Amino acid sequence: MADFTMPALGADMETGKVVEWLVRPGDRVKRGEVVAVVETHKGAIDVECFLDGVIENLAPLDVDMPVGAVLATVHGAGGVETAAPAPRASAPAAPPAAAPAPAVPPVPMVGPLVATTRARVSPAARRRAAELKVDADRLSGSGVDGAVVIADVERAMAAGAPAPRATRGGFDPVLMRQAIAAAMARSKREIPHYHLAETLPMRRALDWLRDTNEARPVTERLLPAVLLIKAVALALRDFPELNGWFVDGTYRPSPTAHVGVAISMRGGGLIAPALHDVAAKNLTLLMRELADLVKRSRAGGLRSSEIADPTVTVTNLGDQGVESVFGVIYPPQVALVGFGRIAERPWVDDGRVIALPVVTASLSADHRVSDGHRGARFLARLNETLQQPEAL
Amino acid sequence: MTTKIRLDRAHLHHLWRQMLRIRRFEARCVELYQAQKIRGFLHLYDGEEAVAVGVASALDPGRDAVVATYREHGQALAWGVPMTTLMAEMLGKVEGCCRGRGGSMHLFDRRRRFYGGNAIVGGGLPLAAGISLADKRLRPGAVTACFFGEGAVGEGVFHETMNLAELWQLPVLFVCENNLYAMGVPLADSEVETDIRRKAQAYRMPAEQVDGMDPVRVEDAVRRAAEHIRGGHGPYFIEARTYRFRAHSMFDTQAYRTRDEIEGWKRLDPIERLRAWMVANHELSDAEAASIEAAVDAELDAAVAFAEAGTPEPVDQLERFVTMDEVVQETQP
Amino acid sequence: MNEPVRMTYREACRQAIRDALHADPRTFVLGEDVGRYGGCYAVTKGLLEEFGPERIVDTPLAENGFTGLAIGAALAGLRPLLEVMTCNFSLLALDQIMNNAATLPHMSGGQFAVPLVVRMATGGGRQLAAQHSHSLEGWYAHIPGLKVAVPGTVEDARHMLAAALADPNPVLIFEHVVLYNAEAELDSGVSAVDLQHAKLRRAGRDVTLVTYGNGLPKCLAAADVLAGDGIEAEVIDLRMLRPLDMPTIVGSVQRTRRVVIVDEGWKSGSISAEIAARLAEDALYELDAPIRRVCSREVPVPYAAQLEEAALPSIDGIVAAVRSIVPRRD
Amino acid sequence: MNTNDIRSGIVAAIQDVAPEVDEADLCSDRPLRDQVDLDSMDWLNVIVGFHERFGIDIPEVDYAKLTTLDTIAAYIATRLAPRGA
Repeated sequence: MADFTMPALGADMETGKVVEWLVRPGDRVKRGEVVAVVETHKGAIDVECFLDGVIENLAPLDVDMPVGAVLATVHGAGGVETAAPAPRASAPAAPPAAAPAPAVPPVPMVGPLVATTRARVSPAARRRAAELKVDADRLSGSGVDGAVVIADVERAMAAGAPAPRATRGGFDPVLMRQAIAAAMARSKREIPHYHLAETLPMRRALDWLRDTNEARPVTERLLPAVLLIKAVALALRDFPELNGWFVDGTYRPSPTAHVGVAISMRGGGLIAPALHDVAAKNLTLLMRELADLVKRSRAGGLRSSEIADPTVTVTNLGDQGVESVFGVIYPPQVALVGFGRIAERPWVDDGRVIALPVVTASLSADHRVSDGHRGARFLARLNETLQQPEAL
Repeated sequence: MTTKIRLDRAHLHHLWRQMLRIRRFEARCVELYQAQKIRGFLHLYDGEEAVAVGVASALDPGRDAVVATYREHGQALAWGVPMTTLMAEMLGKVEGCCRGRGGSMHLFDRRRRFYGGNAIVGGGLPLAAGISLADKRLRPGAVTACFFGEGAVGEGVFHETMNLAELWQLPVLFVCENNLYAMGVPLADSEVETDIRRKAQAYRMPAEQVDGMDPVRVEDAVRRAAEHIRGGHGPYFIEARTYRFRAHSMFDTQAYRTRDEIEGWKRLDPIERLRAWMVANHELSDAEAASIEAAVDAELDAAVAFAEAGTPEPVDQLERFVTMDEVVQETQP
Repeated sequence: MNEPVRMTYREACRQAIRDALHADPRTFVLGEDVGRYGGCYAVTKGLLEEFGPERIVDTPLAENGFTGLAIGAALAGLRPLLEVMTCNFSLLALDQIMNNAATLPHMSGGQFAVPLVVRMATGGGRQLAAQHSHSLEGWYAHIPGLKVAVPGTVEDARHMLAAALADPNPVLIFEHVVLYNAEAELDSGVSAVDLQHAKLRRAGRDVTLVTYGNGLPKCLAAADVLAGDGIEAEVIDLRMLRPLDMPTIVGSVQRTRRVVIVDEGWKSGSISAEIAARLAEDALYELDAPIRRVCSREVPVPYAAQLEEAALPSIDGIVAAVRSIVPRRD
Repeated sequence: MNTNDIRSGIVAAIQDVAPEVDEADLCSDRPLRDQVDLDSMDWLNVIVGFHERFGIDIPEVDYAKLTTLDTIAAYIATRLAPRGA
């Protein structure tokens, strides 16, 4: 027994009604025989039935029915099983769904946002920042793609963010010293620091670095510092409580790690310009940005507008021969990672003592936001990250 | 029926089988359309089978080329495009002859030189002229058959192409399927000169009118045309007067013609007339007829099964072939 | 090859066609008055005598017809080089170009390529009035399946054709009427060019001028004027409107932070609108100023000289647009 | 490229990184890194400076040979010698 259903008579046909039956219940019908006349929005059309057999319970005349609705039954019949399951009379007037299209994966229509070379500040935010004399470049963005939006500027204005540095061009050492003094004093006053340290094996990292550098031209040669900075950024991804800003009693984690690199100026003084989106950049790009940043800052060529606000700082005093360093956090950040000198030390390796290059990594963190337990876990993650240098 | 010099039994069966394949293919399309498995527009060939079959029988598929229209199932089947890939194309499957991208109005088959349907009335005419220009230089003796309906003679491109073809003596056969209606407009309401053959004479192109309901007469006319063309005497024009039994397309109430007119023409059904003639002249036994019909139905069921088992082309292939990396018809003939 | 090193844009086009005809017997030129008359802009002068009527074919005035015919010939093994006298007449052939040439490869499921090249003159500036002064290359750049080349230099006019004929896809080459008389030295070291990348024609740090075709000489002139004010303008020659080389444009904007797009089409729905939209989508944070566009005024190009000049993009217009987004150097 | 040219090239590369250095103050036989504040990044930038000025790539393993101005100059001279400077 098979159903004779309302046929789809045109691309845009949704409903139809039988205005005339050309057969009577009990008649024998043959494939392709015209059995009814159906009225559609384009007019009356003869409708064939593709079933052989005896036709019964004919649908009433002049009743609007959706495509696929049962119009009659033909028993003793074969024929093409229709796509629309019967009965459909109750189907809502909405157009019957054709065979469900395969789940269409969202094809990203928009190209990826171009990797920008500077802070992302929306045009509107930039104009508002100019009005309020707020340095938009130094703000951390809450907008899409981490962009600084008007709300960020206005919140920073409310929070009394520091006005942009007075001097254009290079740095005035005296002013510089005062700024550092103020920041360090404020940090000690407000931030309950806790300090942790861990010694990290560097054999794998240094071997990988040596082999990598051999295959590269000198202009693309990597330094251990860039491995350490990238490792910090990657490790921080799972420790949002160490990467962000603490302002007016509330802490806002940053979606990405802008790592401030502490650089001592040749004329004395210290600045910590940020490398942006460190986790997203490869070592070659990071090395080039770091080399450029260090060269220009130590030679005094860095402009104040370039010091975007880092969300965490790394200080690397290895060069100066110090074994470990417990730094002071730069407000409003909540953590500082320090690295001492990479040097060979005795190391017990399954019962035997061997010489192994190691580095002492330290974490100074703000106890209002994180606890030692989490700090220790971070250092452990930092260690794991450094053991797979090829993944950096 | 003309008294052909010698109509051998096998050839008559061939003509009849081909027309039957087309008729039943179209009927199954209606069924699948009403079951919403075929969508979009669907233009069926019922009644005009003699034209496509007559032309194909007189030409050499694979060597010669065809450019068809959007009412092209009959032309494709007669030219040898497999029923499987055609049905799969109608169901929008990647196994279709165009990977499901063309549908009923845009069927292509490179290996058989079936240069597609075309949904723009007259859109295929200049293509056919161009193909024949290339053949004149690269494949001497090849003929390009260009199908179009009488509606196309209203298009400027028809006149431009007819002139170019005769001007440059191109080896193209123009086959006008004059089924008396361009969609809903009868010929007399759209053309001053309704004797379409006379339009060719305006371009000094040899032309003839033939009974488009009789495959033997069509084949006979096309043989003469092919001889003319292959002999290097330029294009040839055939107006086949025929009639479509079904609506223009799936959604046409046919208000423009009467049932009686349709029934009148149905008495000239090329399939029934050829069957009756063969039976009367002992060229077709009931058993042979039954076996041919069974074979056609089997081929059709297999084609539908093939199509229904087909798969949709993955969406990540969407942009493939927008531009081509090579002239594929030459690098992979 | 003792080819003259200095030549006009027109001669470069002719030499390119001559090379093409020698290189491939399947190539033939067809179009209105390309034979006896020598081409409406004299690009094909002398080629009928050199190659004969089989390969330099004068056509009747039937753009849709002979364009469709050229497509068919390309489908079946020839390499037609079609000249549609000017883009104004190509409107009659738009059906064949869009519905057949651009569509068949994809619609046939990849069974056919359409190795066709169509050359058209384009643009205004010769007082030919509205029906002969359109600049429609931007429209064609809207159509997937086509490639659109807009040679703005003699070098590109000389070498783009060979690349187009080698390309399996339909390539439309738009030659601006004003450029035909431009003259330049050819670098003998350059024997081929690509159909993909834009090119930096002038380096600068303060603003990026993005243009093509007859916009190029105007932008270079504008850059010279601006240099007098201490404003260094960078000039990017698109060379291709499809595919559009956005990475080169964005790379420049990332340095200059400011961009002016110069396009002889009308602003609404033009190629300059497309470039501006893509910059806003992909490089918003690189911009320090709004995107500016210098296009033809939205009028049918008038005949009278002063009106036509007012309608088309001008050097002063470009300079003014730059000044509106680059702070004065005091 | 005689020794004077090499010497001035070396000093120029160093001044690039440490502008405050004056050639007169440098004595050529004392370790350079005792006389000039060069951290590992500065030193890499100096090496890149040698690369740009002398067109030579100095592998990390040779760093140990580059202690004083004299040893650096000698090292660079040998690296340039095969080119018949």
